[in-house]
Amino acid sequence: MIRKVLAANRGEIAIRIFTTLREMGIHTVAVYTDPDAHALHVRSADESIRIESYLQPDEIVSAARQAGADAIHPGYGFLSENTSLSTACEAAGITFIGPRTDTIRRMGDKLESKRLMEKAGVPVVPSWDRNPHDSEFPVLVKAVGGGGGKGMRLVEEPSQLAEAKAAASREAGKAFGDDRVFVEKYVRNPRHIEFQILGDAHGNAVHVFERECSIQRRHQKVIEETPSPALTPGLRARMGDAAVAAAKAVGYVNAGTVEFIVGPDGRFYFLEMNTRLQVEHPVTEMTTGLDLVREQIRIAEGNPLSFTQSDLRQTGHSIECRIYAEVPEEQFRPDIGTVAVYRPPSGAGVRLDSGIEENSEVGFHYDPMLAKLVVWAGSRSQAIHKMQRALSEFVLLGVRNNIDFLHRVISHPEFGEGKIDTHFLERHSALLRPATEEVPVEALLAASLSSARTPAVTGSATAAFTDVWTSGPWRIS
Amino acid sequence: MIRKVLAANRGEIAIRIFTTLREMGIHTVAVYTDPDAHALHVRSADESIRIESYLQPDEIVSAARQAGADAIHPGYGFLSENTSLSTACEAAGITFIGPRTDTIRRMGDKLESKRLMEKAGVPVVPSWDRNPHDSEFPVLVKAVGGGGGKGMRLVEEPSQLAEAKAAASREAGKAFGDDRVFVEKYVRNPRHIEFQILGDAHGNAVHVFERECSIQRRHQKVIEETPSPALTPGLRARMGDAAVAAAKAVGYVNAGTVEFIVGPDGRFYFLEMNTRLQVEHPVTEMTTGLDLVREQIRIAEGNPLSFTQSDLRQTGHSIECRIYAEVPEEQFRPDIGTVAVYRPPSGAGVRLDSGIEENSEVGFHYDPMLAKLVVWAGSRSQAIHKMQRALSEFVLLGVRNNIDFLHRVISHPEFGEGKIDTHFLERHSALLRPATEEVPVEALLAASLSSARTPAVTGSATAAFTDVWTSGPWRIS
Amino acid sequence: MTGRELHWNKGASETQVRIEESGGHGIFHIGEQAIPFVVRGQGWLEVNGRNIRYYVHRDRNEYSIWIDGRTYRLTRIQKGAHALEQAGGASGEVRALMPGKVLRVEVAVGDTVKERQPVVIMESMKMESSLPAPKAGAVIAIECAPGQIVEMGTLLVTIE
Amino acid sequence: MTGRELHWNKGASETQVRIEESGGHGIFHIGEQAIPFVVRGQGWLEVNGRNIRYYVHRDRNEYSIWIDGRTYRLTRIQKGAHALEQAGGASGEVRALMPGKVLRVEVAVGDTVKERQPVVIMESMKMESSLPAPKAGAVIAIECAPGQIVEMGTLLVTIE
Repeated sequence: MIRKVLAANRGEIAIRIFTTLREMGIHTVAVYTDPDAHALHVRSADESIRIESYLQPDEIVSAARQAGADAIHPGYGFLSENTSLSTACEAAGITFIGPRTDTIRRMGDKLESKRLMEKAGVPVVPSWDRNPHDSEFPVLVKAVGGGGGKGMRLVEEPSQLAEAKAAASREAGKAFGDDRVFVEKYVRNPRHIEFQILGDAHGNAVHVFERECSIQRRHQKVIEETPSPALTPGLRARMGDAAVAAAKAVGYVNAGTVEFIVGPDGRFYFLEMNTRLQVEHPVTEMTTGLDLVREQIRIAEGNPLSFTQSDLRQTGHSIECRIYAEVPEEQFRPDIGTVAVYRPPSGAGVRLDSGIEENSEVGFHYDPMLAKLVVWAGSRSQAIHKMQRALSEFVLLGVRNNIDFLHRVISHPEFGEGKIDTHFLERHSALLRPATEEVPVEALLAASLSSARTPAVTGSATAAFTDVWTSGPWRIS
Repeated sequence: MIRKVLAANRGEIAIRIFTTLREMGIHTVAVYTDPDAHALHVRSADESIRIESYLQPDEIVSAARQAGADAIHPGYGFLSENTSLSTACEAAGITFIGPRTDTIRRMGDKLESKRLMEKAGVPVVPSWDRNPHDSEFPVLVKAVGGGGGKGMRLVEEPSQLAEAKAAASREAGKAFGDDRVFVEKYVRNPRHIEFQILGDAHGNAVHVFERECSIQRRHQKVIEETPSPALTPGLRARMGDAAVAAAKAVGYVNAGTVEFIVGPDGRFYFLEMNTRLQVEHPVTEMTTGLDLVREQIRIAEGNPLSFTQSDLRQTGHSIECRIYAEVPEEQFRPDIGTVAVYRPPSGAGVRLDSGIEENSEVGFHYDPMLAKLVVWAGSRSQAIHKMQRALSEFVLLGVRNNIDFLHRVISHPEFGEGKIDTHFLERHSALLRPATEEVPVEALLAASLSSARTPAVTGSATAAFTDVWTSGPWRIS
Repeated sequence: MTGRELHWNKGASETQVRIEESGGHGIFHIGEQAIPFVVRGQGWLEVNGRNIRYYVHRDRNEYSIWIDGRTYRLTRIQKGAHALEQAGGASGEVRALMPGKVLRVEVAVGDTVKERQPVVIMESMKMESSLPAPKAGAVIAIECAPGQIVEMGTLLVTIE
Repeated sequence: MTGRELHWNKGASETQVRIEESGGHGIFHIGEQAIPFVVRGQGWLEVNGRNIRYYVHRDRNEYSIWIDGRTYRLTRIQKGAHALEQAGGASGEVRALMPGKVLRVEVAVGDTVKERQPVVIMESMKMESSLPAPKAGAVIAIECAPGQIVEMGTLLVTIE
C-alpha cells in the first residue's frame, strides 16, 4: 500500500496527480524551485519541499525521504523517462511509479527499441541496405553516420535512386567522414496515432485504444482526440494488437504509450514507446472511464490489472486543446506575465486540468503550457461544437495565449472532416492569424470605457514592462 | 428546425439550456426581472428581454415574439408544469419544449394521474374502503374530505384499526364536515427513486434509468445519484418497465420523470409524474452520455428518438450536490449577499452547472440554489471520494452556504453504505452541525493577518449590514 | 517586536491573540502557544512546514475563513467586549435577519413568551423562517404587520 | 456633453473615438457613426439591444479586450502620435522581447543585414525564438553574448 507520494513535477500534471491521490486517501508532497515558490501546484499538496532543479534525481529522492514519501510519481517530461530517477528510487527503497529501469533504458534507445519491436512482429518503418522494390517509392536516402538532414534525399521515382544515393554518399562522407547510406520508406503526410498501454507486474498487458495527435506546431502536439477519425474497427484492432505485442515484448509494467505513424494508405509503423503518462491522457480517460493515474498507483502497488482487454470500451468522442502562453500570430513565441483575468468554461462535458488560477505568475523558466481543456460528447461533430463553445467562453487575460488560434483550428472545415495529418498547420498557415484583423466597435467601446480618466502614457520607452494597472472586469464607479 | 429559443427561466438552468443551444448553433434569448437585471443568466444569452415576472405566460410569449424566437424552453419550476404557458405557446404558434398541454394537465391532477396509472398497470399506493388484509399493516387511516394531517392515524396492528377509524372519523367530521375515512398502505422509511423518460411524437418511449433522490431537507432534494444503491437489476428492469408503461399511458412526448417511492421490502409505488426537465438530470447525463436538453430540442422539432431502449446503458456512478445559499446550522435559513470569492473545483470527473460567478449578487427574491456540483467515477465509492475532494476544494465566500454540510452528509458511514431514505437527515440530525465547533489555530492566524491595520468596529449596531470590505484572497502589502 | 493584539469571538468564548511579523516571517501567540509562521504569498501560509492555502472574506467585524476545505466564522471584538451579536441578542429585540416579507406575527402585545418561542414568521427567497424570542419575557411592542416588506435589521418585536 | 476623446492604434491604423456618458447611458462616436449604449453593470454593455459581456485588462497603454469569445489588442496613443511600439521598431534596435538566455548571435559588427534577417537566437521557457533585424543596414553594436541571461527590453544589437 502506497501512503504518501511525491510528484517530481510542476504545473497542471502535478495538480492532476494530487487530485487522484487525494481521492484515494494518499498524502501528497510537492517539490518546487525558486521560480515556482508561489505556484499553484505547491499550494495544492499537503506539504512541499524546495529543490534546486526538477532535473536532479538525488535531490528529488532526498526530498521524498525527508517527507517520508514511499513513492515518487514523475509525471511527464523532466526525469520521467530518465533512468537516473528510477535507479535512485530503487537504491533508496522508494517505489517509482512507472516502468522498470530496464524498460526505460531499452525504449529510450531508439535503435534498440526499433530492433526489439521488429523482432516482436511490430511493423517498423522498412529500410533496405540495397534497392527497394519499385512499389515502395517514395523513399528516403539517409546517412548511416549522422542526421540533421545532411546526406538525406527524398526520391520519388526508382530511376532517380542511383543518382540520389551517389550525391547523398558524397555529402555524408564530407559531413560525417562516413559515406555509407541506406534507403528508408518515406511516409507522406503521416498521421501521428498512439496507443495507450497498461501492463502489470504479473505479465498482463492491455491497450486502452488510440489517441490521434496529428495537429502539431514546432513538432509539439496542440490538439489531440480519440477515437481517431482515420481508424476503421479492423485497423484499430490490428494496431491495438501491435501495441500489446510491443508491451509484452519488453514485459511492460505501468502506463505507457506506443506511438505509430500511419500513412494515407492505412499502413502503420512503430515510431517509439513513451515510458510515462502522456500529456494527452485525459481523452482516453473521458472515453473509457478509467482514471489512468489511479491505475498507475494500483499497478505500482503490485496489484494485477482489474480488467481484461474485452472489458474495455470506447464511448463517445473526446478532444483536448492545450492552452499555451504563446502568440501563434508571432511564430508561437512564448509570452509571460500575470494571469489578470481567468474565467475558464464549465458545464456538461467540459473538463479542465489547469496549472494556474487568477493572479498566477507565468514565467519564462518552464514550459508555456498553462492548462488543458478537454471535452466529451456523443459524437465527433458534437465534441467539436462543445470545444468551440468552451473555447469561446474561456476568458484569459494578462498573458497572451493560443485560445483564439485553437478556435480557428477546430473550426476549419478540413478539421471537421477529419482530414488531418502532421502537416495540417503548415498546409493551413492562414490559421496562424485571424480571418480579419478588424476590431469590432464594441471592443473599442469597452476599451474606451475602461480607459476612463487616466491619460495615455507618452514617451519613447518600449511598451514591454508588465505593470498591471487593472485586473478583472473594469469597475464602473 | 428550431433556430431561436427563449428560456423562460433564470439561474443555472437557463445557463445550462443556453449551453446546449449554443453547441447546436441555435440562438438564445434570456428573460429577466428587475432583481435579475445583472444576473449571469442574462449575460449568457445572445439577447435578453426585461419582464415583470417569470410567472406571467403572456409576458413570456410576447417576449418570444419580440425576439423572434420560434420555441420556448420552460426549464423547471415557474411555469414549466403550468398549462397556461403551453396553451399560450400553442395560441401564438410557438413551440413549447415540453409535453402536450393535455399531458401536463392530466399529470398535474394527482388523483387523475393515480387513477390513470393504476389502469395502465403501474403500481400505486394501495388503499381500501374497508379493512385490509393483516399482511398489509402498518397502514394509514385518512380522511376522504381533507388533508393536512387532520383525521389521519398510523395503525401498526390490525387489532387497533377499528378504534383508529372511529377516532379519525370523529376528527374528520369536526374538521371537514365529512366523517368518511379510508385506509392506505403506509410505506415506512421509503426511498424516493425516480425514472427519467423520453417520448417522441411518433409513439416511441424509453426510460433512461433511475435517480435516487432520498436525501432531502424540508421536502426538497439535496443530494441525488445514479445508479440507486437500492436497485437490483431485476427491480430496475421492473421499475423501468413501469415507467415506460406510465409514459405510454399518457402518450408522453418530450422528457419527463416518473417518481416512485420504494419500501425497504423492495415494493414500489407510483407517486407522481413530473412533466419537465428535473434539477437532477445531470447525473443521468453523466452515466448515459446523453444530453437531455439536446434530446428535448430534437423531440420538439418532431424527430423520432435516435435510439431504442436496448441502446441505452448505465456506466459508472454519478452524484449531484445542490449548492444552496443557506445555513444548515440554523434550520436551513436562506442567506443573501455578494459572492466575494468563488473558486469552484475542476479536474477529471467534475461537472459544475453554475448560476453565479465572482461578484454575483444573491438576493432574496428567488430560490436559493446557486449551482450544482456533479461528479462521475467508475464506482459509487470512487464517486463519493471524488465528491469529497471536489467539495473540499470549493471556495465560496460572501454568502453562507451548505458546502461544509454536504461534505458531512456524503462522508457519513451510512451514506457510504447506501443506507439512505427520505428520513436520513432527520435520523442523523447531528449532521446539521460540524462535529467540532473548534476553530483551528491556522484559521485564527489567517483572520488575524487579514485584519491587519483596521480597528475593530465598535458600537451596538446589529452586525447585519452587508458591506463588503475585502474580497478575494487578502493581499499582503 | 511588540506586535498587534487582536480579540476574536467564536460562539460564546473569547480568544486573545498576538501577532508579530517582519518581512513575511512571524510568530503567532495564542494562549500559551507561540507558533512560528511564514507568509508565503497572497492567501498562502506555511505553519510547521505545512502549506496552508486560505481565503478570507470580511464583512464589517465578521470574518469568513476558508481553510483546509472548511469555512469558519469569527467575529472580531474590542478587548473584553462581548460579541456584537450576543450583545444584541440579549436585548430582547427581534430583528429581521434578512430582507423579506412578514408572513405572520405569532404573539400579541402583553403576551408572555418563553426563550426560543417563535415570534415572527418571515418569508425570504420563497422559504419560511421563524424568528425566535431571544429571551423569556413579555411582549411590549410589535412594529410590523403581516404582508409588510422589511429590510434586514428592521426591529420587529420587543420583549422585556 | 462634450465627452472624452480617445485615440487608439491597431496595427498601422489610428482610430479616433469620442465617448459621451451620463448615468450609465451614452453615445459612442466613431468615424461617422454615433452608437448609443447602456452600461448595464460591471463588464457588461448593451449595444443595439444586444448584451455584451466583456473583460478588459490594461498593461500601460496596451489593452486586451475579451468580447464575444475573442480577445483583441489595442494601444492607446496621444492624438496624432504613432504607436509606441512602431516608433521603437523603426529605430534599428534589437531588444529582448522577454527575459531569457541568449543562445547565439548570428551577426558580427560590420555585417550588412537584410530586413527580417535573424540576428539573435534566444531561449525562453525552453523554446528558441529568433529576433529579426527591424530594418536593413549595418550592425554597429552587439551588446550581448551567448549564454548571457537578459531581462525583457535589454538592448542586444544595434543596426544602422
